[in-house]
Amino acid sequence: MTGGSVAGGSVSDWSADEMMTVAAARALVGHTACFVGIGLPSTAANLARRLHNPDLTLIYESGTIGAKPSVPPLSIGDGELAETADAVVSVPEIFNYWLQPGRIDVGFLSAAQLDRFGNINTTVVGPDYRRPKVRLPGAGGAPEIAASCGEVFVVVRHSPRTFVDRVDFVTSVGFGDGPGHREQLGLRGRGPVLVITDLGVLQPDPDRCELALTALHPGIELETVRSATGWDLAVADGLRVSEPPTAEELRVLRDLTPTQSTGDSRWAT
Amino acid sequence: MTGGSVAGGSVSDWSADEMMTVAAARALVGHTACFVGIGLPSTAANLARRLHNPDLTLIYESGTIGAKPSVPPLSIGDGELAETADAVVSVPEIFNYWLQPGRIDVGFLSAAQLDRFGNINTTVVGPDYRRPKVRLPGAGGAPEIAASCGEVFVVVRHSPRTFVDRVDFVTSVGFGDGPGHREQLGLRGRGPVLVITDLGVLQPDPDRCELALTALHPGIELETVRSATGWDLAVADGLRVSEPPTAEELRVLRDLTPTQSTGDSRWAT
Amino acid sequence: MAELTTLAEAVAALVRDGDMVALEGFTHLIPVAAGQEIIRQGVRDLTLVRMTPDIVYDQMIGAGCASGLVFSWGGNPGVGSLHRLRDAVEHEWPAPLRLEEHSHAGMANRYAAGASGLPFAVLRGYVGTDLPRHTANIAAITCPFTGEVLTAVPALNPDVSIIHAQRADRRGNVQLWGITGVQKEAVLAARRSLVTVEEFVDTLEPRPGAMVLPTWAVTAVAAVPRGAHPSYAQGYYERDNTYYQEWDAISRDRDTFTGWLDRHVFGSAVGAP
Amino acid sequence: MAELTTLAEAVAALVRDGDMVALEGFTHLIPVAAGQEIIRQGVRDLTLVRMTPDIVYDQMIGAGCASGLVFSWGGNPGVGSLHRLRDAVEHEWPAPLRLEEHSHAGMANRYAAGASGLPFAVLRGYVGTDLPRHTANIAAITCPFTGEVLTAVPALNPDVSIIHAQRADRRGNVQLWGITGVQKEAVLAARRSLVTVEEFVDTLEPRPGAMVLPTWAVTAVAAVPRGAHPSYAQGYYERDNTYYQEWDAISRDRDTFTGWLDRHVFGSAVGAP
Repeated sequence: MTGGSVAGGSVSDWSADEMMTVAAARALVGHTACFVGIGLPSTAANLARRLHNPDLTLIYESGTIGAKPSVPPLSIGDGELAETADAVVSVPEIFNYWLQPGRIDVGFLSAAQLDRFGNINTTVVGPDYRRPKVRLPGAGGAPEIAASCGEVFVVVRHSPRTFVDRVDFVTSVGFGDGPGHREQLGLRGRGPVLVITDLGVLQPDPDRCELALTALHPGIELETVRSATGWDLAVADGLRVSEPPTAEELRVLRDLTPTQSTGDSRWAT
Repeated sequence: MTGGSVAGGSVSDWSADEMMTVAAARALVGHTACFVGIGLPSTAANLARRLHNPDLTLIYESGTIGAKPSVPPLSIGDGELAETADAVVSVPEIFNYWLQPGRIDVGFLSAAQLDRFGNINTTVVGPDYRRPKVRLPGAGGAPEIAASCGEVFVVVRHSPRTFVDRVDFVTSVGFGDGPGHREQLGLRGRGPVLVITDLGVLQPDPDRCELALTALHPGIELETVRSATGWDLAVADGLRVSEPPTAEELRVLRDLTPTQSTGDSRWAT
Repeated sequence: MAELTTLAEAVAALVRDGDMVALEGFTHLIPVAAGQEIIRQGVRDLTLVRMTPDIVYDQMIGAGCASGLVFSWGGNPGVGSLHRLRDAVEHEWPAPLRLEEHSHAGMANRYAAGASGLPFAVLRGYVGTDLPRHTANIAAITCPFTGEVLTAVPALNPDVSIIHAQRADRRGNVQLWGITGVQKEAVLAARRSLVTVEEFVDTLEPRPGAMVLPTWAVTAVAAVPRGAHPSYAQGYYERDNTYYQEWDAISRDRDTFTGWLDRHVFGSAVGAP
Repeated sequence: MAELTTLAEAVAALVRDGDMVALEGFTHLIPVAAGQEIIRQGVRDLTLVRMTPDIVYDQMIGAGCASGLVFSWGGNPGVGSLHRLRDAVEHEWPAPLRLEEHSHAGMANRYAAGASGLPFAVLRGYVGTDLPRHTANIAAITCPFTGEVLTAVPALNPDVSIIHAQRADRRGNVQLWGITGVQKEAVLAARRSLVTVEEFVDTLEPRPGAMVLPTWAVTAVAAVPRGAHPSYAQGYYERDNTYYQEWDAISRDRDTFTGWLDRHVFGSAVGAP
């Protein structure tokens, strides 16, 4: 999977990736502090800070709190994150004092696999952990981000290889096996309440905890989303069509990522 | 009890307190890092750093590592400690990362009561904790200093009220009930290997773990020490007489404490 | 985002009868003015928490604000006793005072557990001492990997933590430097927090040894110049050692203390002897 | 007191076949030159530990130094896979590699426990994930006060930890600033430690955000200018993003990698593509 216009992508003068990033940035309206994974989430969070939420505190697992990078960082430990941060703390501190107690309202993640209950896999592809078909980079900070943030947004490109019925490995738990599972596990956060892709938006059905399509991006056919989803995708009542990116949104996004690939940094498959 | 010349004190042009402080400073020859309690220990440790051990690292529980105060601090959190330190860390860090793993070779404490097994009381005088005869300030950092430093030196003025058969409250454990007790408790450090007073020096008998007199300060009679000790004090073979303070030791000590009382900061009794 | 307010308004809004309240500061940056404002507002039945209760806690206890004290070392540093604290413990004046007594290592870890959202902390502590016989909140815990037995203490999560810092910017980001003790942990462990500062500035210039508490992690910030007096604020003023010495005589006698309280706390908005 | 020495002498003295070795650095200040010196000296059977194994671990694994890896995220940041690591995991080339896999929070707490002299750490972690099914070193632990069940992980105490820092003074006190990750914990948790530095200076001027590791807490310090390349050293040089991108092609093929190793590691004392 590479960046740029993909399946059902550009319908106008903006790409599917741009629509995805803009939609993800819009989701951060009204939020205070966001624990940001690298790649797509970082681009979206930085876009939000520029567009409509200048006070949004970006927190990276490298220990930078309130980073204000001029371009989205290539890694979660770029020097500019430290130089522009309100505070730089140690890695044990960022997890123990800042993430773990639930004081961060949004965790922003990507995924190599995502299943109908919003569980995330970034560990291995294939049924045998010891002999994986593909060895992915692993957990990083995601398991505790998924558990401890007030809510979790996932931004990920849509494909049947990614949107699977059941992840091969639960790296970061969403709704687990379904209703009541998070509560049973004693998790404090609400879990993955929003999944933004290059095709549309998915949200968990309040009763069944299963991800259902709640919005299509402009120009995307429902059938395209269904065929890019590895389970029988439910469609929510009142399916919306996303507002297309505004000229202002596109201008700021393109200023932000003049040279950057929007590829996420997981091991290539 | 006040500073200055006390029971059996000055025999020459120096006071018993000065002899005590000089003897305590000499004990720090060859040591690397010293966790310093306030009052008498702090004066002695600062004297050692000036006299013969310029590389001695002074560590205060306020979080200052490698403090180089120009005068002994009045409190363990004086500004000069932070300004002259190699590093200032948080209070949780000083206890968890620096004291607890046993990386400090000497802990330097004082006491309101000290018993034959080197146990220290700074909590309450009297048999009833809830209705104390005297309420002392409490534990501070001492329990873990006594447990975790490679060895413990105690510097304290000699009196029958202080040197008791059994402390009313074990604030900081020495050899507990006697031989084998520290091992049974799983303590790593060697415990109180040296007690320096204004009358002489006590060290634990290797077999019985009971403090015995190993040196008298110049001009002090054995009987004076015995009558200032609340148990039947044993005298080690080869009882020494301390070298009197040299002119250089006295000069540096007096430079160091021009205006300061050498009183320890426990609640007055 | 922290609310920028006044000391009186912040105390009125944040500190309630019966609360567990921590005013932290390790010799440096002690929030004395905030403690005296709590006295002025007549708050009662507080469980006071602090590693090193000193003069301001002596004042609060003597003024009748407290019914309990959780601590690890209580004294007038470099001087001697806290007479009001001793009077409360030894003679229940002006009221009985429940003591819950720990070591510094235990208290520091209790705050750290509170800041970390954990119910307890593990340490090598209290071993061989008489503290566990008198303090209920100390337990044994076994390492699930080695079988070694260690000590557990429960998290501290004060209803309100109050600290003093050198500066805040106009968004309420707080900067402090020098000996910063356990203040970060105290604020992050608390349900509500108040920071009094020497001054508001436009920009928090980075400084060696400085820590920043982001505005969204603090409830309220109030400017209180000299708010740490008689303790010190590095870069602003020195420790007033004379006050500490004079406090010994003022506090030794109930009437002298009450007179001082009337004149210097109830009679004014700043407390100095 | 730390010994001031050379990289080659320090690695020869401190790193032994079969050791558990941590080269830490969170994107910033990665001790790449030290890792390549370990390759040059032909050390074998290492259990490598790192939160974020990246290019230098790819090189060490491909060169056959390692038999195990304890980690939480392994990748070429911003680029993709570590092909040598994948080849070892997927095809056991050049040798099988035992993986012990954690989350960042777990690894950070394991180092912190190691630095604290505790056998284990407690966190809210791994809950609901498949990690505990495949990693033995994750256990449940019950709070003795609340009965709540949390997660315990054992301390990490590497035989050797190696970090890179900006500066040391001539007594061996080490100063680093910027993103300092888990480096203090890694050094304090280890039995032996090596710090490579950009330069020795007469005096460590205090700097905002800087941390100092005192000389007596470090085993050896060696000057290795550009010793973190292709990662960066804040205040000295930028991240060499091209190297990270080029590594993808170099590492993808065994022969290309071996040729690179011969030329750039065995053929020289500095490793650059």
